[in-house]
Amino acid sequence: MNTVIILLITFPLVFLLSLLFEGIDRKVHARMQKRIGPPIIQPFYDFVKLFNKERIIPMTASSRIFTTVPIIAAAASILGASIPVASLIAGSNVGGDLIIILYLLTISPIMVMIGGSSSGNPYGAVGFSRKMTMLIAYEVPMLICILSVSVNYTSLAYYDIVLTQVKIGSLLALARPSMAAAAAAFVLCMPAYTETVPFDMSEAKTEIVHGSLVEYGGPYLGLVKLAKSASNFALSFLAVSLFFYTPALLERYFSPELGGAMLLCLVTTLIFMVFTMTVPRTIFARLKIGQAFKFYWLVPLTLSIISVALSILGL
Amino acid sequence: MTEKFDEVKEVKVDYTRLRVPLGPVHPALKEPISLTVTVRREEILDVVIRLGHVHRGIEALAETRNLIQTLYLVERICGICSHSHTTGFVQALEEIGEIELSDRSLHLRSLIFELERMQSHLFLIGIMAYEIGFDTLFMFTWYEREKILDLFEEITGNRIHHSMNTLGGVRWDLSPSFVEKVNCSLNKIEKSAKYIQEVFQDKTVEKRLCGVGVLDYDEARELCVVGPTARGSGVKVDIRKAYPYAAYSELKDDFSVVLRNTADAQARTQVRILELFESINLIRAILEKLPDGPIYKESVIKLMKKIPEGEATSLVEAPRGELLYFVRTNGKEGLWRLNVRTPTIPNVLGLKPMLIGSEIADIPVTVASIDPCMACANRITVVDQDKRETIVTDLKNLRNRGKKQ
Amino acid sequence: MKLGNMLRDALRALLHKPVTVRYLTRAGEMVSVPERYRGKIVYDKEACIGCLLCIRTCPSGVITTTEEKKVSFNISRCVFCAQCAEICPTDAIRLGSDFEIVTSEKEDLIVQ
Amino acid sequence: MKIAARSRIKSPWLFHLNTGSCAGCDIEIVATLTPRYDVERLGCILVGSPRHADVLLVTGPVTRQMLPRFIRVYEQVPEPKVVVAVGVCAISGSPFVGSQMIEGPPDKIVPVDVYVAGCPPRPEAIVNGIVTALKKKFG
Ligand code: SF4
Ligand code: SF4
Ligand code: SF4
Ligand code: SF4
Ligand code: SF4
Ligand code: SF4
Ligand code: SF4
Ligand code: SF4
Repeated sequence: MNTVIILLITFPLVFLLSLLFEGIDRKVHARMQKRIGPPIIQPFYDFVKLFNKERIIPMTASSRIFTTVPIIAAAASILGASIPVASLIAGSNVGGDLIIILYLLTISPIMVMIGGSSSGNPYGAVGFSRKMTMLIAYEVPMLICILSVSVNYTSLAYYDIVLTQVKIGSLLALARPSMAAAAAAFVLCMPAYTETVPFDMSEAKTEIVHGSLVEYGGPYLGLVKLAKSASNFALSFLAVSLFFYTPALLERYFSPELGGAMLLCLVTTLIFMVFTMTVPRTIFARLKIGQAFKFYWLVPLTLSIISVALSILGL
Repeated sequence: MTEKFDEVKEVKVDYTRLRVPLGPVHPALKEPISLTVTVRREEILDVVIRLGHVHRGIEALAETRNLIQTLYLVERICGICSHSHTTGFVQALEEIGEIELSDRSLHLRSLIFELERMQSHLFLIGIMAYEIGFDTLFMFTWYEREKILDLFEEITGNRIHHSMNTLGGVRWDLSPSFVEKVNCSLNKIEKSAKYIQEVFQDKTVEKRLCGVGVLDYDEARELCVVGPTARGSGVKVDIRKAYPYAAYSELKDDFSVVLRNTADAQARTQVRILELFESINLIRAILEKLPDGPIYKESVIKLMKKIPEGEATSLVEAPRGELLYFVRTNGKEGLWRLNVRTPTIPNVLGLKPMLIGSEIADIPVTVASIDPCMACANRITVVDQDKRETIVTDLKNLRNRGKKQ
Repeated sequence: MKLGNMLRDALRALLHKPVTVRYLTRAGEMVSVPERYRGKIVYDKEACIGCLLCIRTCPSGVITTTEEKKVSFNISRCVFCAQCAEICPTDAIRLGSDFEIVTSEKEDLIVQ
Repeated sequence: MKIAARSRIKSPWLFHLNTGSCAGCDIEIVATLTPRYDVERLGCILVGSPRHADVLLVTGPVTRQMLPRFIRVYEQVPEPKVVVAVGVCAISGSPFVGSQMIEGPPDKIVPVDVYVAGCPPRPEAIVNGIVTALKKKFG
């Protein structure tokens, strides 16, 4: 029962944190473009406003699917983000392992995809096919690199892997070449997971008018956006705690069970997110779907396979 | 709760062959144009282009106004090359009325012309960046563009509609302190133009532009495309060289025609970027040579009275290519007929061969690369379309409307 | 490397002050309007001699006569070309520097 | 419902509709996004679908071709919505008044909250117009 309570606490926490992180992301993005940018709490305003808007369900849409899908997407993403956060707070494994987290995070793009195509808008259909392609492109390397981690540490439990870093007193990504490759593959998959430039072709505004989101408005759009920022946060957090768990480095001075560890982890997540999501989104152009696909099968996939091979060799 | 959605309903959602209506309201197209694109997955099978959403009946309106009113009306054919339109128009009038212009006013006309060309090219380069999802570059180029708009605002008093031309000259003079300012801004703009040129050679940018929207030399010749679109396909057309107007006959050694042979979106963008440098050179030359003298003749009312019945055509090289004005005056301060052939019309024709066979992701880039600003193109194309419509449907309605106004 | 340039510039922009003019969000920060700017019309009724030249040249029918042989301007139709100011023999019309012509009532847009 | 009203003022999403303008006003609207003016500091973003929008920026005198589309886009914007007419074309149709092809001005067709005069208005004036409209509607 304890785990349920912790999850209940982390749920709103994750909700707030992911919106806050999105605000910071937008601010930094604007500053890199020489602009002032929106206030950091802008995502909260957006969310509240969207919830107070009219609910429109297009006539062409199948309304039941159209309306339930955003709720599932948001819930799954937040839950996916809550599990690692809750595990760190509780200091034990809360609800399952890495595969479950990844599975939860994959639900949200699939749901949005279904919702978009149920809207009956042709742009939604194009968005569907693009998202499908991308899903295949990044899901495979992502899973393989998780596999590589599990081969190495013979565990898929999230908290065990985090603790390993404390035990060896080093960051996982630096511990072995196999893990470095896994970390690189994971990081490269992140922008595609959350559909940010240069891999946002499934929601490209100038090409297919936000793709799957084209018919969504009001609260539904708010939920979809929330799902997106939650998985954004979840992935950064996951990447940081799995591969770059900074408290491990300070373990000598600092007990990792402290709330301080959590804070440290969040700060690293923030910096990490800025460098892996915000900066690429600022300095790259959007790729075409074919180019992105090729990229994913060429670089992250190779990296993840190398990583598995190395971990089997024990490197 | 429910919603009218008549047009999309008729689209059959079918995953192998899908008709995607693009526009008239579409975020990639700042102005209305309607492309109905038939696609199979991502590949484009067919394109139907439909224009006319911005048809405002300017040519007919011009026939009801006097010459000086028409001057400001043609300026509002379009906001991006307003100076080209007024130049085309007053040149035709000046030919009919045999009005001689002072050298200074001709030079000032060319000066604004080149500033406008730079403004327009920077505008398009920014839009290209925006289409490929490169927001930062869009922000940077448009920030540079503000510098030119500031110059416009200081010299003429408005950022977009400069109203620089008037019958028999120009309206605002350039004091030495302005010359200084223009020079100063030019240096800054040159620096950033170099920077933009570098960024456009970047790998991710090139990936999106190279080989996209190819219009080869023969097709370009056949479709009579003009301006940077033609020059990107290696066709050497430039009215400034071929039929010099304003001060260009004196400046013809100060610039060269930029040509590219790859004929894709990247070539067209390159042409525009390089033309920025040509324009900078031209402006420097103009400022150096700027002769003294008056900037306009006499009151426009007097001049307007002097213009006899007659007709003339004039050609100018607008930022997007050849712009033709045909003017027939009625000798009573008004017009019998005004006809404009704008660069976007021939260029839009080039879209179809460019688009067929490419991907959905390429549509915005290709469309943007010919720089279609529909404001002017819409007037002419709709003529026939409109006649068809009116004859079939509501001629009576049209007449009634005419009476009402 | 060109991408390096972009990265460098983006990071440099992060450290520098943004170029945005905080118009409306910071009191007192205004944008400058150049001397020749063609803004809202300023009409000097005293100077007007009622020659109606301005009406003849105005491209969009902004100007109408009033009972007292003067003119009145309906800014909601004005394209700010300054032709009226140019033609007026007594300089009774001037295009001022007011560019914030924002209103919810069209009646506010009449200058007499 | 103070929070709701405040968040509406703080997060206006713009949809820009050209109903036959000369592009002058349109490029000035796009210019408001650029670093010099940066409407995003007021929470505005330019969205691509009218379903996401709160503020409809109308430019141009509404040509006959655009009339049905204009109405449709207006209907697609979910309530509560604000309409801002940008440019004199969108206020009175000038300088195209008298043309047979003009069905506007927009306020003949839909209720307009705020008019921004200018040909084109400076970007600052457009920003000012958006802010005024929001204050009027929700403030
Ligand atoms: S296209 Fe038709 S309505 Fe428009 S100006 Fe020409 S003749 Fe008149
Ligand atoms: S109609 Fe005009 S543009 Fe077309 S081919 Fe003939 S001359 Fe060229
Ligand atoms: S006026 Fe029209 S029909 Fe005649 S040659 Fe030119 S384009 Fe062809
Ligand atoms: S070519 Fe484009 S910019 Fe030039 S007048 Fe036509 S619409 Fe305007
Ligand atoms: S051919 Fe077309 S453009 Fe020429 S007069 Fe007839 S309707 Fe007008
Ligand atoms: S500025 Fe131009 S449009 Fe305005 S009143 Fe004067 S002449 Fe008319
Ligand atoms: S031109 Fe000047 S003097 Fe004559 S009516 Fe107009 S404002 Fe009065
Ligand atoms: S108000 Fe002026 S700039 Fe704006 S669309 Fe109308 S004519 Fe063009």
